[in-house]
Amino acid sequence: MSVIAFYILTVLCIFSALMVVFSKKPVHSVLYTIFCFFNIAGHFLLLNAQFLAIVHIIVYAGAIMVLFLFTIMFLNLNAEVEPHKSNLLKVAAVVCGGLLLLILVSCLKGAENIPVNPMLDTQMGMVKNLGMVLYNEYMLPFEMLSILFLSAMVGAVLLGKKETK
Amino acid sequence: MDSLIVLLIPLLPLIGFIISGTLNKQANHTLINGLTCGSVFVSFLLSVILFYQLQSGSAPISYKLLNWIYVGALKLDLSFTVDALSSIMLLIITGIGFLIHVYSTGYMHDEPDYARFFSYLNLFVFFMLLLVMGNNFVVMFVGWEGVGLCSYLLIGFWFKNNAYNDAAKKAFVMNRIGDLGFLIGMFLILNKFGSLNYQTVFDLASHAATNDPTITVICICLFIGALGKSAQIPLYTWLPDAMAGPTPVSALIHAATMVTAGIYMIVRTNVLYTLSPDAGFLVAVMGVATALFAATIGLKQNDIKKVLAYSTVSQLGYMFAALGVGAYETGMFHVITHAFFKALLFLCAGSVIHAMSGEQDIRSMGGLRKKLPITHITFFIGTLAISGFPPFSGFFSKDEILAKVHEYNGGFMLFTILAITSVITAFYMFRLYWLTFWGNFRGNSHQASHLHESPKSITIPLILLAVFAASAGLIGLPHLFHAPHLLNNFLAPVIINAPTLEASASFEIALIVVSLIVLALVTYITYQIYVAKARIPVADADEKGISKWVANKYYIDELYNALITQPLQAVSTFANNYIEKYVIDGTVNSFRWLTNTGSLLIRQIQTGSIGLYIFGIVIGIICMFVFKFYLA
Amino acid sequence: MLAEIFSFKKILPVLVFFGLATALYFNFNDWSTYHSYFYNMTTIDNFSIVFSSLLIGAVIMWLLMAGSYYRDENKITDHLAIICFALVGGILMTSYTNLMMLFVGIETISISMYVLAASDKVSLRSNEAGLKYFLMGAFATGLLLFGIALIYGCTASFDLGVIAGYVSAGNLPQMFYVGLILILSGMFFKAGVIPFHWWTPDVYQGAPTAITAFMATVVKAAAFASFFRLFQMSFAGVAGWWIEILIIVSAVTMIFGNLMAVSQTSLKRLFAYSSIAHAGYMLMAIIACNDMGARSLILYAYAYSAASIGAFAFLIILINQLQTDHQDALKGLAYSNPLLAIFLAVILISLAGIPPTAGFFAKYYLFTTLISQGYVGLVIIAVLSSLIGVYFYLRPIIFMFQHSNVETKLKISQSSLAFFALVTLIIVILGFMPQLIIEII
Amino acid sequence: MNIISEVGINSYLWLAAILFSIGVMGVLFRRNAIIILMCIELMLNAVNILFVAFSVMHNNPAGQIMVFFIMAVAAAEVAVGLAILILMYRNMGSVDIDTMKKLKW
Repeated sequence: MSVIAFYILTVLCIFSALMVVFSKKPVHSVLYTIFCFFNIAGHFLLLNAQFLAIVHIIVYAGAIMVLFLFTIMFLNLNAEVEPHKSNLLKVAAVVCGGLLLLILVSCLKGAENIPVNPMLDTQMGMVKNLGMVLYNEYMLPFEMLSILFLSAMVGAVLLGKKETK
Repeated sequence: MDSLIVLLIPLLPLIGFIISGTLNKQANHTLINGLTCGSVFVSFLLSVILFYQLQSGSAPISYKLLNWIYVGALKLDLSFTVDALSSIMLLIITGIGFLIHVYSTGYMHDEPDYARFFSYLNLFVFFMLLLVMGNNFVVMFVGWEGVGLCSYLLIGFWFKNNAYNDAAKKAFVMNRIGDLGFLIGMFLILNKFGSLNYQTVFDLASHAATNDPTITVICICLFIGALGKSAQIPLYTWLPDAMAGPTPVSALIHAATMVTAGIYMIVRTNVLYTLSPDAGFLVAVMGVATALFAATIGLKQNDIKKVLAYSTVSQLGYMFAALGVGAYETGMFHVITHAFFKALLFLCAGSVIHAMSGEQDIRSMGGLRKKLPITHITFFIGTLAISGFPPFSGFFSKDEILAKVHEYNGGFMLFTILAITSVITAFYMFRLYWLTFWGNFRGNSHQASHLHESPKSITIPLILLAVFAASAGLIGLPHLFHAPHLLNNFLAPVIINAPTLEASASFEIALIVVSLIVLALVTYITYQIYVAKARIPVADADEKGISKWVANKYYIDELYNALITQPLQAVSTFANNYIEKYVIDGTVNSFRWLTNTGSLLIRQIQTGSIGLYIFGIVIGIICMFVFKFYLA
Repeated sequence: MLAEIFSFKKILPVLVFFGLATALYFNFNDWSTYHSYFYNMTTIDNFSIVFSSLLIGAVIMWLLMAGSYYRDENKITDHLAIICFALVGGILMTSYTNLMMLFVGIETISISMYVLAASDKVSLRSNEAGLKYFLMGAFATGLLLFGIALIYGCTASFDLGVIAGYVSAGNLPQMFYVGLILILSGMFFKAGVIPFHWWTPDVYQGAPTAITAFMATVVKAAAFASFFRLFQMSFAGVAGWWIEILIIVSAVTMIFGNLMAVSQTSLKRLFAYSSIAHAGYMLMAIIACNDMGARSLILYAYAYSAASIGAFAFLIILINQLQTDHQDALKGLAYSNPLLAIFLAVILISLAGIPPTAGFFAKYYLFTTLISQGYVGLVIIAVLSSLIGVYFYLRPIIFMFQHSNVETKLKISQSSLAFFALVTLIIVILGFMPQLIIEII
Repeated sequence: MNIISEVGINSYLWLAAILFSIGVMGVLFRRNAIIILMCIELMLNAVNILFVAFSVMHNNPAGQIMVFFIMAVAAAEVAVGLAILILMYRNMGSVDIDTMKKLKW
């Protein structure tokens, strides 16, 4: 059952990812991205990472992609005016991407030899469990993350403000 | 506390240099005097303290300023050590240095660049102190180069005169030739012993075999360095020319201190020289040759400072002769006495020149003893001392050198030449003395009306130096008197393994008696020639035969000019016109062309397009993968 | 770590200045203590202290310098806040012992830099620089993360010590090496070496000059500190494997970086290419991968940061007053502003690596380190390429001494002159006493 | 029941590699800066999947924490990136990366 679910999600995921790249209208790209992210959230669920699945949908689909959508609407970019690259470059891009994939895959083989920890803890991906880890061991990076956010916030405001000149 | 003193000694003159150098023309004389003379004087007092500590048996005192050069296995500290040898040098440098500073306040009084002069003097004292206080060869080398620099600056102090500038350049170049030897020697030491620290090197060397060829080469290289700095054959020609500088400079740098740096270096490395009798013999031969050679030139010089300059070269030859035979303490002994009487003679000469309104030719002097009584007396004492009249200081040191050389295995020939040189020395010194202070005044009326004794700031240093020049010999009485040889005892910890050379008492007595008789004879003869018969030296152009040869300093300068300078000029002209233009410029230009073109081509890849940039990155990654996974 | 105490109280440069000074003090308080904090997230050792002192010191210098740049602008508060955040990121990058911390640190400093690069809002060049930096930076983050993921997949930990243990156990799966290459790519990008350098010249040129100065000093030093730390602490066990890549990249970077700089006429872009070339030299320290390497990297970072902050401070003045950074603008400077010209000459000489400046000893020490490990060929390439460097570093000096009909005359305040004097002093002191830095760890 | 042991870690590696490569290809393929940014998000998500898979495989929560961090950072990055984009659009009237060639050589 879950194997089938895995393959369905995977196919959908790859398909939507490809559509992100190849669809002509930016809005379509965004929508495909959101769809892709839902699939990925599905993968997370399959992997028993329930908390992350929810967060993924909230953050990515709910926040990030809405931001994208907002920007596109705001800038009124939805026309198919985007001039495309020359065919040569497009072919080169596909070749490059394919080459990278081939290399990655051929180099990654043999990973199945890594021992799988048999002690599967289905509760690991739950909020309670992750929360304990996050606020104990990973307290410091978490706090630092707040500085990162502060920086991003100040930066976004700084850039967004109208120049008074 | 002691180590702090060690640091302060070189630091004070440096501070003096910095302040007076920055103030330059804004400062009044009083401030400069207080600063520069004061700093050297305090250094002197501190040196005296250290000297007494060392004399009462204290171990050498060190101060480590910082870890200086730590590269690989080479570990060098910037640190100072004061042992018996450096302490004596300290006393000479700061003591005589202080007197000459005081003297200069009078001598340079009307000089517009007063502050610049004193800042250079202080800088010189600083570097000289660095030279003698360092505890490794590199610090010594820094000081060595530093004093060379100061010497250059001070010879060319009146830089508006081109001849003086040429003299400064000559001194610099000659010294550089020697420095090359020193540097090579240093590298060889590093290679052989793996360190440049005195203590380490000497400890290792004391286990080395005698006549080790590497050590001989090291010694010869170091000796070449000493030849340049201490003006020995064949690198001596710069020293007479260096008299272009102000007279206090000649006294301080070119008589009392800097030129003895070569001696100091060899005494410092006595362990190595003891291991290499061959190099020692070379040193002795060169020293004796220089002594005789320079003395004969001195016979025919008519410039008061040039006579003294050649006598300095000659006396330095004596010191090298002593070092060469392994009598290091004796060499130092002569350094000390020579510092006193030669500084005295130069300062007297300065006083005379001052009185004569800048005239330096002894043919235009004469009869000055009445007008310049103090200068006259002190100069006379200096003359007696350098000629070796007992009981003046020069007698003891020179006598000891002669005795030691005589005892040296196979040194009879050297001894004979040195003895003859000693007679010649007395001859030209008395010639100088009689011509300057006796007879009738031969200058023009303008000079005659200006004749006057110098001010106190000049005469007091003269008197002090005269006292020392007369009495300094007492620190090294011959065995004959059964008194302890103070200097030898003091230096004993520094001189390791040197052979002992002791002359018999009968020989010493004979030496004293003979030298007394000969000196009296010389005095009488010169008096007859230059005072009684008033034979004034003829003009240079009228000299004939050998005499002309000698008066022209054996044409050594011309020889160098013809043998070295002109071929070099020719080669460099050729190189400049052809090799430089076509070969070097051509090559360099083609490289430049290649670089520029390559640059123009390569910068094209920076297209400004993000797309292409990311392509670049991805291709870079793919290349890395291919390189590591498919090619390896 | 300690930086978080002060990073919130910004508002006024003065306050920040004292905050930084305090941080520096606390920093040295931990001298020679070896502590790890927060479940081994960061470790304060001497290496990290020296580097974070460099970062803090550079920011202090930057503050002194930027005073003149921001004089008539009111956005200094925003900028200062972001600079402080970036500094926190930088300090994380020098003291992390956990890949997660490395990631957060890199991102903090990068995001701050994206903003600052684009912060001159009316300038198209600044916008372009910001966007270029951002897009490529985000892309590189992706690479880095993929690498970290693969390493994590092998070792099940982000801790550098655990990874090092895994490495030393041997028999590594291929996945590990793939991860290593991807992490290398990410680090190469942050360090700005060829062929990951593309953003450097464009961003350096387009960003506001004060920000470029920050990037060339703090960001660069932090990137190399983290690079070195990661590869020494975790991957030293497989050094034989990755060193080949580093050698090639380092050689290519030195040659091409210097070569591309030769034909630049814009001084700002010249310094950008020179920063690429210097990155190539600093990579050599990572190749050495031992204590000697750490020392030479530290010395090099200090020397390079001091010189480049001086160079950029000069550019700020030049651009503010003449609206150009073309090298022709230097003509006649030696006659109209002799003192400034001397300071600039010392800075350039140090960058070129001519004695007796800090740059020379940094290079010298680096080269001897490499030679002692047997990388003679690489050192020969480095020396040859630095000869090319001499060519273009000395050219501005020649320009300064040329007469031209339009004599450049810059108005320099006493305080900026004092700043240059300070920079020059640091360069010369490090030149004469490099062991002040070398022996510190 | 463990999904990893059923489909094998290799499948996840494949999936991540494919998604990552599609992301890279997209970055190279398009000229619209917004879409490039989305492709970068795709790359990050490939990494996310990998982290979670490894986390489960090793039964180690750190990987999931990392994913959490990556999401947060991605959000911050996007916020800043879009701000820069808007700024640029205001000045140039376009988000085409190939129109930005002021800085070159």
